[in-house]
Amino acid sequence: MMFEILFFGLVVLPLLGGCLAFLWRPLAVPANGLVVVVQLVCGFGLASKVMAEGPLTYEAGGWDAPLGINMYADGLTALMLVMVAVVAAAVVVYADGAISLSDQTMDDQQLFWPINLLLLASLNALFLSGDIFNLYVTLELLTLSAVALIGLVGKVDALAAALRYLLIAIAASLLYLLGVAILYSVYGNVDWQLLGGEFRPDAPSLLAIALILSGLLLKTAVFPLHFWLPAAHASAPTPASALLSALVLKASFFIILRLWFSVFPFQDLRAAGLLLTSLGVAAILWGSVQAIRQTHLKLMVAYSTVAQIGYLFLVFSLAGEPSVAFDAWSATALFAVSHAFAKASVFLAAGSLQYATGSGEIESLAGVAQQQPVTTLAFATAGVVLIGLPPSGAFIAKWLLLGAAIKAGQWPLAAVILIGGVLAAIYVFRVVGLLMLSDPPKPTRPIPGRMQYAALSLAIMAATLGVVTAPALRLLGVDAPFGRAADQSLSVAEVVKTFGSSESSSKLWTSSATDGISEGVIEEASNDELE
Amino acid sequence: MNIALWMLDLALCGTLIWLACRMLITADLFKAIVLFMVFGVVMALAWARLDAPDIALAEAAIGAGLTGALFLSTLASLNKPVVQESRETLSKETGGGNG
Amino acid sequence: MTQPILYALAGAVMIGIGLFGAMSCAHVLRKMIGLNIMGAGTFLVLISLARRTPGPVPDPVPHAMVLTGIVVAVSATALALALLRRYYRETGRTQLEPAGDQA
Amino acid sequence: MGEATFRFCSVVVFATIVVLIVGALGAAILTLPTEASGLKTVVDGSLDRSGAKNPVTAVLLNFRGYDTMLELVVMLLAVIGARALTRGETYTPTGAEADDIDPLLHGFVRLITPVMIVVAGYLLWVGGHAPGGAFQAAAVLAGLGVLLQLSGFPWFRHLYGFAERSLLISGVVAFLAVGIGTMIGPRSFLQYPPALAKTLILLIEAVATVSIAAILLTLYNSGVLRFLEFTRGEMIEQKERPEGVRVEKDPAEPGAEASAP
Repeated sequence: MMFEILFFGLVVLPLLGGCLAFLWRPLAVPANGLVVVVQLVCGFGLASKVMAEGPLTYEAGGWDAPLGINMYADGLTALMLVMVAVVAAAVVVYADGAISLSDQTMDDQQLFWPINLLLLASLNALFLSGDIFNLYVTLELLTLSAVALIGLVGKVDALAAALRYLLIAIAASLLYLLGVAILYSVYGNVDWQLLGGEFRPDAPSLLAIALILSGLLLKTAVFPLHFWLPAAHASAPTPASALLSALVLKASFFIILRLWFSVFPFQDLRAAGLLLTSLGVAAILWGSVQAIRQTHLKLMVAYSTVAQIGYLFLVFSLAGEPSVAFDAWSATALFAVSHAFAKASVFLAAGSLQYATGSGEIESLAGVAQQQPVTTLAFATAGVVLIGLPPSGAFIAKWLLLGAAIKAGQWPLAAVILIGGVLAAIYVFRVVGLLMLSDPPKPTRPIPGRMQYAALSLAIMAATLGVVTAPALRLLGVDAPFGRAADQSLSVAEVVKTFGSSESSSKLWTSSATDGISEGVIEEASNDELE
Repeated sequence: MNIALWMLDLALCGTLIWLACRMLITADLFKAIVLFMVFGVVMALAWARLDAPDIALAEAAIGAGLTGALFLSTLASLNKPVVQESRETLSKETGGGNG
Repeated sequence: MTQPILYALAGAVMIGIGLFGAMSCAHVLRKMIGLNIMGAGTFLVLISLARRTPGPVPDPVPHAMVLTGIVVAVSATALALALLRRYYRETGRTQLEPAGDQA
Repeated sequence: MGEATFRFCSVVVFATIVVLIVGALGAAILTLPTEASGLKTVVDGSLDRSGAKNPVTAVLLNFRGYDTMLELVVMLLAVIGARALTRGETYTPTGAEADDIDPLLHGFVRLITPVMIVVAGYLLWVGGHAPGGAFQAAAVLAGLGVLLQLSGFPWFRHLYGFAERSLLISGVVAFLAVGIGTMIGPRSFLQYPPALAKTLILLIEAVATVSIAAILLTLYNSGVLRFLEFTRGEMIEQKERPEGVRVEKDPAEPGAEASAP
């Protein structure tokens, strides 16, 4: 019954809001505000519900799998939904400011609002889905909304990037669908939990794994399939860039993570896991080096995304070692959330700086800090998270990954994690250093406060995510693919000890939950006040 | 097994593959789109052979008809020169994107 | 070889042809034709494998999936073509630059 | 490396990928058992409670109705996306006035219009127990719309604005409304009471038919006026957009140099 209300708030309401926002323009902004607040409440509500009662299922349509479509929520799902809710709240506040700046109220700018709501609905539906064909539909939904958002600008480079992204995404979806078709013809159902119970590593199943993975890897833009990403993410309107980098990429990665550990026999796929991890390593190194070489701010941030996506793929070889599997897996989920907050914040701040200076070039940012202290602070704080300094969530995640790599004897991975941090420091501090220069700066255009503080609040949340690590890890332990291993895992126990004992962690959890909600309310209030 | 039906199935499959190749090879995009619409009709026959009448109807209407119409109207708009500047050289390549 | 397997193999070949076309053709319109062929091949594999039922009536679930897939395909095609038209209007080009790392 | 060499190499790489995929797919298909019934028995077992006698309709609108609803959202998104891109282009009036219409064509259209509407209605109705349903009916209706446009009925172009947008979203909204209706009470989203299932399915399908037809027509429309010009051999000068309308309106977009290599 409870899940029903959450499903309504997370999927039905955003869909309805999207339709109404498209129908009648005056409804667009209030609908977005309402959905964002409801999402925050439902996201944290689902997390506490999952934490208290374990995984939840819901039959959409009232027919149990395999006939119907099951919705499923465990700790990982709940964490992802919280991630969507928080990032979306900040982006909506920011977008309201950004759209108010555009000198004309043309419809195509206003179309951001309905598309945004449909994008959020498809993200929530994707994370909740327990059915691999339903996942295909939500993936398509996500792709079309992302492409529509990129294309909103109507500038040449954005159009080319959107077109390329769409072509690649269609091919990727078809590869995924082909894999689903094969799995259905072998097992006669498309529910991933049922599939996980009966999976056999025979030839058709292995081919299906290969097809599904190649489709999803294309969508996740892991090196060397990242070629479409930088132009698409850099040329999109800034709120869209933030959504794409922070959330949309995580969606296809979430499916990989889910299928790999809950359906595919990953212990028998060590070679494939090693391959995925090497792609991740290459992504970290290549993306970081490219980010250092960029002269355009948003392109630099986009290449940073290419690099950070790489960290998510280290888990596939680390999890081959059972003793560190849970550490690596939960660290990866945590890293995804941390990166979502930080990257959304960096993109929002970069967009503001670009508007303020009137140029997207990094060189033109010299000395902007004096006039744009809040945005500079947001950029610097979120940049520090990208590097992985404490007490950010990225620090804990990298620390867990590092420990896992050392314990598993995979030293090269440990080295890569450290090198990636150093490279990130180079590209972040290059920009921050320029911003802080005391040159007599050229005048900048004023930025609305809601744009500045949306970026800053996300950055602060990213930077302090480490404080709520213990509850987050406990949440992830709910129905984790390795059993309820949270308490058995040494490193995680250590983290829990460091950042709050297990008795106080639940207290910590509830307080963090209310923090998140009140934050949303504040953002909503600032949203209202400006109308 | 009925030999005639087997021959029909083989012919359908062969035609589909042949049409798919032709569409990508033929230099004239207009011809390629017409072939695409024919391909949709043959697909509808294949669906009927596979006892999928619902899909046969949908394919004939949406797959062949509407997608084909979309392609044709797009091709038409691509054959119009861009007004702002003379880009004759570029608009010529709309005629054939050799496979 | 049975009738469903024949069609499934034809579908596999069509997937290959479509994918090759989508990757190697330069004109975006032809890439879209390739992707549509690939989609048709995928649907053919799905439906022919659903025809392996013993009786005269096939498994209806893949049929519903393919109906969904056809509609999704036409939506994606329409959006891609709208993008292409706009791209052409802005640039006069019908091909995308090869994507590479920007240095 | 020369351009030709590069092209040759990439074609070789593509061909290798494709041959690998097709080969593996063919091999996998050949190893599958030649008989499998999938979910057919499960569907047959629940068919009498689904409100539809056609198993495909039962799956599409009842067992997996949630998928179908999301699919309508996919179509809606394509419309919104295409609309954002073609704004200012699609609905520029061209010279097709009422007097332009060929009287013979006019008569034909008058004749065929009711026939196509009846066919669409029949397909919609018959979908409950035989092949047919909302998508097929909608495709027929959309075909009728295309015909009306091509034959130059000018009033068709005036269906734009609030009314049109309501048509576009009505399919999704009908699904959502029924879903919310079933959620109030002990049932879950889109879980029809067996006694009402047939009525609700028909209701959703009827609304969805009109909505899908409108969506398909709008999707087709994003280039139709140019198509008209093309087929008539006219070269009507494209109305030039006022300069600067689309330029520099988003503060946060990167400059044109953003993606320059």
